Amino acid sequence: MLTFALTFGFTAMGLAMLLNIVRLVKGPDTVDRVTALDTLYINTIAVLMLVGIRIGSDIFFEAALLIAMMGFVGTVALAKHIRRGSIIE
Amino acid sequence: MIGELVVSLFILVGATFALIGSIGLVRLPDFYTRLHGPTKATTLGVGALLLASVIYFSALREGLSLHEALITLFLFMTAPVSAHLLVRAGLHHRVESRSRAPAEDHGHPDPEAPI
Amino acid sequence: MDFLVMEMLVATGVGAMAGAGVYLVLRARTYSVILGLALLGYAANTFLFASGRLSVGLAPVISDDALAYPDPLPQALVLTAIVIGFAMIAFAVVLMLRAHADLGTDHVDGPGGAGR
Amino acid sequence: MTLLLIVLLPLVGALLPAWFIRWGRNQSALAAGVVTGTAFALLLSLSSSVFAGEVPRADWTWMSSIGLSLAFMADGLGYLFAFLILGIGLLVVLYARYYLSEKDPMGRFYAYLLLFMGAMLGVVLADNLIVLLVFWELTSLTSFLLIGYWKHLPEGRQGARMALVVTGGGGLAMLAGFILLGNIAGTYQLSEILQMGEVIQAHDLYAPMLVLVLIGAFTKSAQFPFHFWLPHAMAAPTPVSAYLHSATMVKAGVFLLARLFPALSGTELWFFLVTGAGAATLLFAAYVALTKHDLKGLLAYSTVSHLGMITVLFGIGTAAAAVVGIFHIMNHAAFKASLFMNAGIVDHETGTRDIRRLSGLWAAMPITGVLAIIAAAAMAGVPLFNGFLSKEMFFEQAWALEYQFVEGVPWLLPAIVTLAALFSVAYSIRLVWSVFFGPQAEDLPKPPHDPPFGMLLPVGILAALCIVVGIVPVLVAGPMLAVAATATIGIAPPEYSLTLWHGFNIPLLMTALAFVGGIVAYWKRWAIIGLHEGPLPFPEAKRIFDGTIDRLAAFSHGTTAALENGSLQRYLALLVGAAVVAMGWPFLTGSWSAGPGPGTPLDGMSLVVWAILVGAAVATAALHRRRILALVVVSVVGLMLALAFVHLSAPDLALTQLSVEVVTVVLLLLALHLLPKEGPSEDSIGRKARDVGLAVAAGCAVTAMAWVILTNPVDTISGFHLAESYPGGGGTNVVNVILVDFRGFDTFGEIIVLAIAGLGIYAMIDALGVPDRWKIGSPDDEVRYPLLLTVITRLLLPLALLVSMYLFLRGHNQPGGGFIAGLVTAVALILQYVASGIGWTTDRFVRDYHGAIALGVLAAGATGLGAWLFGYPFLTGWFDYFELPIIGEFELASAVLFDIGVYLTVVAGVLLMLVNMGKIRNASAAAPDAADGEG
Amino acid sequence: MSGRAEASTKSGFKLFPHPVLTVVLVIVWLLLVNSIHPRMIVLGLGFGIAIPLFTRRFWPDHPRICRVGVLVRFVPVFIWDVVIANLQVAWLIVNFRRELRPTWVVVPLDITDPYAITTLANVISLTPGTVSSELGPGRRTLLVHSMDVDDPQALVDRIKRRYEAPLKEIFEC
Repeated sequence: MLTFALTFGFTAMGLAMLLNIVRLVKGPDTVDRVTALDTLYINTIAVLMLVGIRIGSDIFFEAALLIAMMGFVGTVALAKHIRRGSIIE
Repeated sequence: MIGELVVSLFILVGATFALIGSIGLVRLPDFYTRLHGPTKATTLGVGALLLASVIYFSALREGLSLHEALITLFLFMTAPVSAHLLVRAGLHHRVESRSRAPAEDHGHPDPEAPI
Repeated sequence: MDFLVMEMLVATGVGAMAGAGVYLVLRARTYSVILGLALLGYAANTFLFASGRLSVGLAPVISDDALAYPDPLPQALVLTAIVIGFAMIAFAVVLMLRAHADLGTDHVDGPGGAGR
Repeated sequence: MTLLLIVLLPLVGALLPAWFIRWGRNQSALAAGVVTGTAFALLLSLSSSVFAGEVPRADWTWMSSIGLSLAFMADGLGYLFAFLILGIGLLVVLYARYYLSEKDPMGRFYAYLLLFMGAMLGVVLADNLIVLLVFWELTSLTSFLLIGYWKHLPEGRQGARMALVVTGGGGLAMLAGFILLGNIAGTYQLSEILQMGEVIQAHDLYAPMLVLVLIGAFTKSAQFPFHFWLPHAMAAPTPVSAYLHSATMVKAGVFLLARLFPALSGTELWFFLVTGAGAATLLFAAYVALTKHDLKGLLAYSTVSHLGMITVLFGIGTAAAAVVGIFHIMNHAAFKASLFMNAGIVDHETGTRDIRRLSGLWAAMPITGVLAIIAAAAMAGVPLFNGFLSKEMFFEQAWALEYQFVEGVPWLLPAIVTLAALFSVAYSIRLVWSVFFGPQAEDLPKPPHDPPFGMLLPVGILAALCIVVGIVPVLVAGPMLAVAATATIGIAPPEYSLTLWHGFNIPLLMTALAFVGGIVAYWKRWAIIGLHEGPLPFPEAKRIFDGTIDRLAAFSHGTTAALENGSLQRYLALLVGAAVVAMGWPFLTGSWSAGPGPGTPLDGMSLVVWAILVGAAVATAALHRRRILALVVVSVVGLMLALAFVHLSAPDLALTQLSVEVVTVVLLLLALHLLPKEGPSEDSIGRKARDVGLAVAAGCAVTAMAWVILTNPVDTISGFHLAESYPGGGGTNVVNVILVDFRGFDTFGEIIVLAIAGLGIYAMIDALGVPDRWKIGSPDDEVRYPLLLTVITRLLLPLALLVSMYLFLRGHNQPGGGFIAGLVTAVALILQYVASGIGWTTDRFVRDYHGAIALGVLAAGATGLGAWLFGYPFLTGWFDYFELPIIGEFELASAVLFDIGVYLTVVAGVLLMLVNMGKIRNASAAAPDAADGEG
Repeated sequence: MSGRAEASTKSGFKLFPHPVLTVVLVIVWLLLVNSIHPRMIVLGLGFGIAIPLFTRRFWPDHPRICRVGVLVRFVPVFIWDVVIANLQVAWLIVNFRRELRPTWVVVPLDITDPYAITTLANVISLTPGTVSSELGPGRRTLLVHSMDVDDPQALVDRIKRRYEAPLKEIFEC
């Protein structure tokens, strides 16, 4: 059961990440791409969780937490740059 | 056994939602609607997966393990803000929108930002 | 020998990053060069990391129930390398800005560099 | 020890005359004399042992790995040469005191002279090929200084240049030869090499080695075709000519022939090369000498010719011939040096050296005349003078020849020799007769008269030697010749008789012919001279030389210009190309190949990640001109890399990679704001194709390399770290323990690098003119500081700090640590700057990042020093466990303190970089929102 | 927001600059270390006190939560809405035939407290097909983009009734 769920999860997440990349490549606007990147970050967290469950260790927790933080910061910085040019003002 | 079932269930749900969110990101017509994908489906999707992890480690492994909840909290705090900023950027960039304009104008969408 | 293994992915991945890095480093504009530096840095780090060989699903953390450990030494080296690489890139970025401000162009060969 | 002193004394003592000159010329000369004299005395102190057949040695092993040792030995040959160098050196010092005029900087002259002396001594006393070579080149350099001593004379400078180029170039060839020789013999120690003559001559590389070494010797000894530099070196002050170009330096070449005689001589090749060159030089130079009108020019060519004679003797290769060679070296040194000084006197007193103007000086300067006649007679080989003896023996050897140049004409060499002797008689007569006899010259620049005694004394001594050796050779020259010859040929020399009268024999006949012909030649000289000044002139060596030099210079200019057009792009391309070739070669040659490999199995997720990573990397290259987009794609690469690290069980790396990734993105965004958002499309198709080619090649090479490494078995030293981490480092996260404990020193160095980078950036930006105080944007400026962002970031800050604390504290035992914690903190604070602006944040936060950096580095350093206090090496880790109420057992490790240092430095460094870059914009944007239109 | 929700229940002692924050931090810490060993509690308290002191100046006006009860009632409603919202959006995405009617609506704001506004904006973004897009001048209006609306006014009313009202009670008194 669990194994099946995991397989499904991995497939789905892999697909999701590829879709993000599609949007990231297609654009058409930079904001679209940034959105795609943001989503990619979030999906990565999901993947980490799945991996953690599969190998039965929560050693990836910090990584996931950091991805959440860093993804946010990155998105904020990019958005601010698009909106304002300078991000620290 | 029950635990495993629940975990699997959450995994399925979470993965599905995350996937749907990403599908939306690709499929939806314009930027502003696309934005809904990540901000919702993904957050819940990931939320469900995190919950799965919590249950897994708490039930099937030794001891209570809640710290994935932190990530959820984190996402719930940040995802809307990211979306917010992105929309602002989009508006500022005059990214074409298929959406109906607001009923009465309150200075939206943001004209040349008055600074 | 079987080529569909993790090793091949890592090798090709490093190769791809290195190749892209080289191409970018050879561009005429400082910004591209710095992107290239970043990619080359990734490639180098991964390469160095790979010198400890690959191991999946382990952690270099001593514990009683761990069966095996990955090679920690390359990891330590790469960790340092990443930070140093960042310092280097930061410096290069500021250098680029300074050059742009002083020379009025971001061409690697300075004013008139575009000619060559 | 004495040996080393002998060599070092002149080299070090060279300072004295240059220093003493402030008290006067005499003092300077005296200093030089004392130095030389002391060295001479030291040498003489060795003579008893040398004549007893011993070989004093001095040996300091220097780089035994390459067989390099500072070794000296004074065997007979070395002793003889050292004797000549110091003895004649002493005379030259005295002579030069009177020769040099008031205007000449005498201190410098003596300094150069002593330097040269030391170098020369090094050459003749060296017991190691390399040492010999070093001093050899040193003689070339010092002689350059001496020849160019009169800076105001252009020909002086040119002559010096020519001499340096020719002899120096020869020296290089010789270096190659010596290295070959060293490899053949398996040692650079001369005394050992001399023992293994047949081994060397049997070796395949004998021929090339011999040629190279001979080039060195011939250039130095001005043998044909390298003879041309010597006449041009005559622009030097006469003492120099007397010293370098008759007695010592030009003898270095023949010395080398003598030195390596046992090892190299005796083969047919040796005979043809050496004797051939010698014979050609001998005849040609003697002939030219006759046609020279310049006293010193004449002497120069005669020197060349006599060197040719010595070369011939060594070339013949028999022990007996070698003995004669040595003997003539001594004799030639004596009479040629005195002749040069003599010419110097004439020049000095009359103001000219042109034989056509000089005439009938006898009346004015009889003493000089007498000395000149003696020396010239010796040169011509008149009986009762030393020259006669060596020349007779020379004829003897030339007649009794084992090889022949042309089959069936055994008389060829004797003929050449006789002809050369004929001309040497002729120019000797011209040297004396045309100058001192005949009608009084009227139009001399100065009224001639005999020089001061100090100038005559050296000439006199040498002339006296000529006579004494000529009459009673056995008494005077016998012993020294014996030891020298023994040393040269390695065995006891064969029977030879230093007597005046050998009875009527072929050599005597040859001598007679030479004299008769010589007188005739002198009588008919104007016919010969006219021939060469008219219809067929001698090839002008200088013009050819200069032409060659110019063509060389032009060529090198051309190549440089072709390679270096000042484009960094091109240089980089060349570098990359070279690197690729270097990387690819081992694969092509097959010296690197893939191993069996553990073959870690694949899973779908890895494939996806890999695909995204590769795609993103390539996309970055493709999209680099759309800069923001490229940045987004790069961060995708970084993210995927972090995932890969996680999957490949390197959590710490993943954490670091993630944080650094974001910080880099912020950094580049800051920079991007000040740069064009789009790169111009300027690359030609060709350039693109070239770079794509390079990139692909590099990528493939790297891939192959990684594949080889990954599939070959590993031999790691990490077993130690894994085993020692907990018991030795008190931590279970081995990576962190390695960073802060085992390899703490590296980490210490690294945070210093980070700190320096931060400060460097600060300095560079500071010069861009950043106002230290900038306007505080109002908190409710919705456009700049969107409310949501501001509020959320304020909520996040404490949480982020808490997380970083968490990562920091557990770092020692779980993934985390000072670096990562520092980066997280830095990011959290940067977020404040982004959300609320520099002004607002700086008002609420430490401003002094420099201080923080310093504090961090100090903390880390202090940990290390702490280890010192307890008597451990720098940065030795310490830890222990404590028991506290409630809290229970907890650990205290010095590593934690160290980590705090790392933490502080990272935080402050990153902030320093980013915040200051943020300031640029505020400084540069005069209009508050130049940015608003773009973006 | 859930963190602050739990926090508010224990808001007591006033000797800390931000007692709520302190509690939140202790809880978060315990979550992080994933244990309730006394050592960790002590450590967490240490940080809970130290960090607010350090970040004190970043909080010019700290949020005041007066009506805890309302908050307690609000949270489940919110979570329920999130789930519903996700289902709806998911359906909208996967249902290819349906034609979307994306709309911009302007929500006039009665609340002024920045924390309240922020919370509202976040809540809106996390719930049915809406993303809070832009604060109007003077923070009197909030521009919201909705994925699929037939009656904009109804949406506005729903937002004001269902979210703004309780938040006003919670934050402003």
